[in-house]
Amino acid sequence: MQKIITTIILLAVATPAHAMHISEGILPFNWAALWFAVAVPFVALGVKRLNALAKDDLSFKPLVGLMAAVVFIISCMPVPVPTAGTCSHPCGTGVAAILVGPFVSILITAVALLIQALFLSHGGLTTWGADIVSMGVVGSFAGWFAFRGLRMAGASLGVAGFAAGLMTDWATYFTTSVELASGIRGDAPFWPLFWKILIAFIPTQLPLGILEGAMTAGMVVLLYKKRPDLLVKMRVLKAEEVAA
Amino acid sequence: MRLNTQYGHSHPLTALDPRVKLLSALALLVMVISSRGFAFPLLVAGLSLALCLGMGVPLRVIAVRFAEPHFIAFMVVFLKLFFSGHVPLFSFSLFGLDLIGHRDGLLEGLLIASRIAGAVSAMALLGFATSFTELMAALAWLKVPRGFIEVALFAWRYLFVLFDDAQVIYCTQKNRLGYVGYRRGLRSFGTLAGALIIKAFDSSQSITTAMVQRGYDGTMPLLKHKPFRGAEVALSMTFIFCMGVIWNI
Amino acid sequence: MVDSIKLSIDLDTFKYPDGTAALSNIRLDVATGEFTGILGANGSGKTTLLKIMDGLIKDYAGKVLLDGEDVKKLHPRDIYRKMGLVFQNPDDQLFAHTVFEDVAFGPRNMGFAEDEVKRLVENALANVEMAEYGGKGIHNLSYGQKKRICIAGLLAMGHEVLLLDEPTAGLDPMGEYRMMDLLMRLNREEGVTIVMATHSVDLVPLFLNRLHILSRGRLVRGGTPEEVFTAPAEMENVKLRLPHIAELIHRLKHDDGMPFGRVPLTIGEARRDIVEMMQKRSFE
Amino acid sequence: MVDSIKLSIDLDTFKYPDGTAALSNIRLDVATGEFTGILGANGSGKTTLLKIMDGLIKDYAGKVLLDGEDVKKLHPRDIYRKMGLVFQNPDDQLFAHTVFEDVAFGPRNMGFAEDEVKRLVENALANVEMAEYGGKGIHNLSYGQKKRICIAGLLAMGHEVLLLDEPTAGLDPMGEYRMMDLLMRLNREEGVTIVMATHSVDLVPLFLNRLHILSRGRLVRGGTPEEVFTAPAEMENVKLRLPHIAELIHRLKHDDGMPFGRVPLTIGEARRDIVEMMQKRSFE
Ligand SMILES: Nc1ncnc2c1ncn2[C@@H]1O[C@H](COP(=O)(O)OP(=O)(O)OP(=O)(O)O)[C@@H](O)[C@H]1O
Ligand SMILES: Nc1ncnc2c1ncn2[C@@H]1O[C@H](COP(=O)(O)OP(=O)(O)OP(=O)(O)O)[C@@H](O)[C@H]1O
Ligand SMILES: [Mg+2]
Ligand SMILES: [Mg+2]
Repeated sequence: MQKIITTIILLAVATPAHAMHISEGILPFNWAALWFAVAVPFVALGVKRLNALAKDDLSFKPLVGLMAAVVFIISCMPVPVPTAGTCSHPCGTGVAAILVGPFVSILITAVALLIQALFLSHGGLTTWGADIVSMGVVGSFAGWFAFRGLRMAGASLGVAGFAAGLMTDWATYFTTSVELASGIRGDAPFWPLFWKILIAFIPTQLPLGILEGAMTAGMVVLLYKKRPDLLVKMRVLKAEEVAA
Repeated sequence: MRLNTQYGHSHPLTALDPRVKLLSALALLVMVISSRGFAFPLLVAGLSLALCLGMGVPLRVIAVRFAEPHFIAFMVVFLKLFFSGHVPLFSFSLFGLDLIGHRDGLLEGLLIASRIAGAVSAMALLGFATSFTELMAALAWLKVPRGFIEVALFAWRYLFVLFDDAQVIYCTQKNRLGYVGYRRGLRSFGTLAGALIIKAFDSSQSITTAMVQRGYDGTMPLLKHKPFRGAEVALSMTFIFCMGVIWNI
Repeated sequence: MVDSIKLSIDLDTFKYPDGTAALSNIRLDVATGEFTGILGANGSGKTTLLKIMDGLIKDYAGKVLLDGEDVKKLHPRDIYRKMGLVFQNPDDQLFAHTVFEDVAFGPRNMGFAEDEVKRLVENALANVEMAEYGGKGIHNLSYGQKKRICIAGLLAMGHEVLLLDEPTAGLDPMGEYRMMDLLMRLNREEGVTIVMATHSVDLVPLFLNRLHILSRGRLVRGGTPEEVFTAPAEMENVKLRLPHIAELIHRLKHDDGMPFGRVPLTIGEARRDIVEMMQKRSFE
Repeated sequence: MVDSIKLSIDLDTFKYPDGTAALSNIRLDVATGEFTGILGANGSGKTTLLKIMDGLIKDYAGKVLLDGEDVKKLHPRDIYRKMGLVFQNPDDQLFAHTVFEDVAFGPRNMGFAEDEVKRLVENALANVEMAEYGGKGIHNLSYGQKKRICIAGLLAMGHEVLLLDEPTAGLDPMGEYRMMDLLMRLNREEGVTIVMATHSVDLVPLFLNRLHILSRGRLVRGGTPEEVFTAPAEMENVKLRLPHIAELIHRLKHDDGMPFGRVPLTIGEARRDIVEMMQKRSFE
């Protein structure tokens, strides 16, 4: 009983916030530094991959920049979540991962997060590392693996896209909960706090993940119908698959 | 969405070398998130807010910016108050459930909340006083890889264009009743997001052509830094040193 | 007749967030069934004004009434069932896969059955002379073709009020003429109230009832085309000009001393006046 | 004089990947220092032709020579040092944050020192009458203002050949006139070869040396403006029209039987002809 009511109270408090990013200043120095240390090599790999791809195609850097802008805009769009009766925000990383691969997608997320931190106070500079890890690294890989795995198993674009969006979203929130719980627990035990945060996210994040899945699937299918050439160019599909 | 760009075009803080501003801000942030009491973060918050106001940033803009982080701060205090700590402060019962507020939990929560306030204000001040291009040039000076900077510059420029496009598409859809009903709204929203991706592709092609025509060979020219000015550097170092001393007390 | 005012704008000022004062002191009424033009140089504030009318910009000081109701307070749905805006740049507003799909978006959302939708779309496409392009991908159209599809998208919905931002820019001369003709027919035959922003001085007098001249965010003149197009110097002040025909006759009248009466604005009128004058001369 | 040919196009066919046959059988030469116009209805292939000239489209059957060298084989850098293209849609080509940064991009890449860059940019901005907008964000300009910045961006680079896709569409009447005037000065005074695609029949005869009429992907006519603008019926066939002045005089001549000689294309000529005729009448 106590659990349920706790959850309800937490819910009422937690849902209106865009809990996607960890706010500036929440993490103490040690944790902030740790997440930075985790994030940096991934971003560096992203830059390396970017440079490799941009060598043959001058339009690649502008493209990645524009994708970062799109991810930024998508993650600022309020989506009404019926169960919670409020608006929340999709991540948009899943699509990026599908289109440009996980490493460049991490780079894209890092850029989008930096701009949000500087000019919107969503997320922050000290929590940049932590946010890159949850949204970028974990989100991108979860989405990418879901998409590629299902495609290899023969799933349709729509299904694989749905899974990618869903996984990106849920994996991101799971990681955010870990980061938050470990960051603010002080000397309290980790697990109870973690579960409370996770549970607090569930009523918004469960449906939001499904919505993000639907949105990602919709985008991939739209691209397939409208501009299959782009999917071929980004090596999501092979030329034969489109012609067929 | 309203992105707050620069304010206070003639304010001395705006004219300050972006590298100096960035480094000072970083130093402040580190001190804030490793502070032991909540006095220091609050001092930083107060100082930054006063400077923001002095630069002519409207109060309304500041309030909107801080709404979200401060909400999170409140949430953290709430969490810590009721769900961590050992020393009971008060208790009451709600729907037959006893809720206990803890004194140590509250203090810890307030510490985190004060850090949020301090860090967010300092960052906001940096954002208000520096243009994005300048910040990127400063990051490049800090040896952040060129690829990252260029992508960020493209993203920043096209953010506005794509945001406008998104709004126009949204308006045309609304104009044609695309958001009446939840299902239809979601579908329209998916189309909108997809259209944005396509737009990003197409624009990246056409700008590349436009840039190549004008001599682009794969690297964007960056803002060139003027040499450091001794007085500025000395002044900001003194400032940081003083803050460091206060931090230590 | 107060009840015949469709749109009433009473705007003190509007500033963009970057401080540009885009509009100030705009008071204008659009009567039901009128075909109104807003003429002005680049950057004079036409687009801004249309966006305000359509309820897209809200943070202005002043009041805009649609059928007597404050646009700021109306639910978007209620605005958009009555009034539609076509933006200046066609690339921004076509989002569907094919031409047909794009034009069908509105009617479908209005809940029409699919064959009714089909009829409406085909009708609208025929109206902009793009009937045979239904299946083509939007992405593969030329600029002017896209422009036509944007307009078709609104036509298919049958709005009471149409706001058009430079509907003829980018169209070829024949297309320009036909577009204006189409708008005029919509206006006369179906009673659609139309407000259009435009630069095409030459076409305006043939079709419009009323004309407002905007310069640097202020209304500087308004009236019927005959009232507005008078002296070339005044038009030049606001970076516009007279229609070519009017300019020719104006020169003949003032510089060459020919005794024209009123300065005609259209080819037909000018022709009549010149022929008349020749005949007079021959009799003299 | 063979060596005075700057651009020579000899194109059999070009099809877009979706099967649209956009151009066929185009043969045209642009002489060094010429100011050439390509006039055609929407979708007639103007943009496609300019893109082919600029080496942006390569999969055509035929040959395009720039100074005698095959554009398909030239390195892009060598093309773009000589020749620049301004697109139809300004949003496709402005990539910097501020007006100044955008216009400075070309000169900076050409390796000029910063104060020379500044001079070139200011000059170019003054030429398109946007001198005071240097610090403004690109994103905050009106459509016509963006169009001007696009053109300034190329002007600052001082190309030998300029390809312009509807440079005056979206400009206000005064801006249109000034833009054409600026292009004419560049052409006459600095010997820049200019090819522009356009719909503005009224301005063309005042400024251009040569005119090619494109209809459904084919060249149907070419010559000086006087040679091209003859009968209204032929122009209507290709969805164009005569300039308004020419139309007026043509009607007076053919329908009202007035004995005009050649049909004048500009206001000045028409005025002279009408005055002459009046005087003759008075003497008869
Ligand atoms: N988003 C914006 N932010 C700041 N200033 C803007 C913005 N949009 C337009 N402006 C400025 O406001 C003024 C009016 O712009 P508007 O787009 O209404 O002009 P317009 O009459 O439609 O011009 P055009 O004929 O070129 O389309 C211009 O000076 C323009 O630079
Ligand atoms: N990418 C494309 N794929 C397929 N067809 C295309 C593509 N771009 C243009 N077309 C078609 O080719 C023809 C010529 O187009 P183009 O853009 O050259 O016309 P235009 O003369 O520039 O017209 P406008 O005056 O409207 O700009 C049109 O019928 C158009 O539909
Ligand atoms: Mg406009
Ligand atoms: Mg074109």
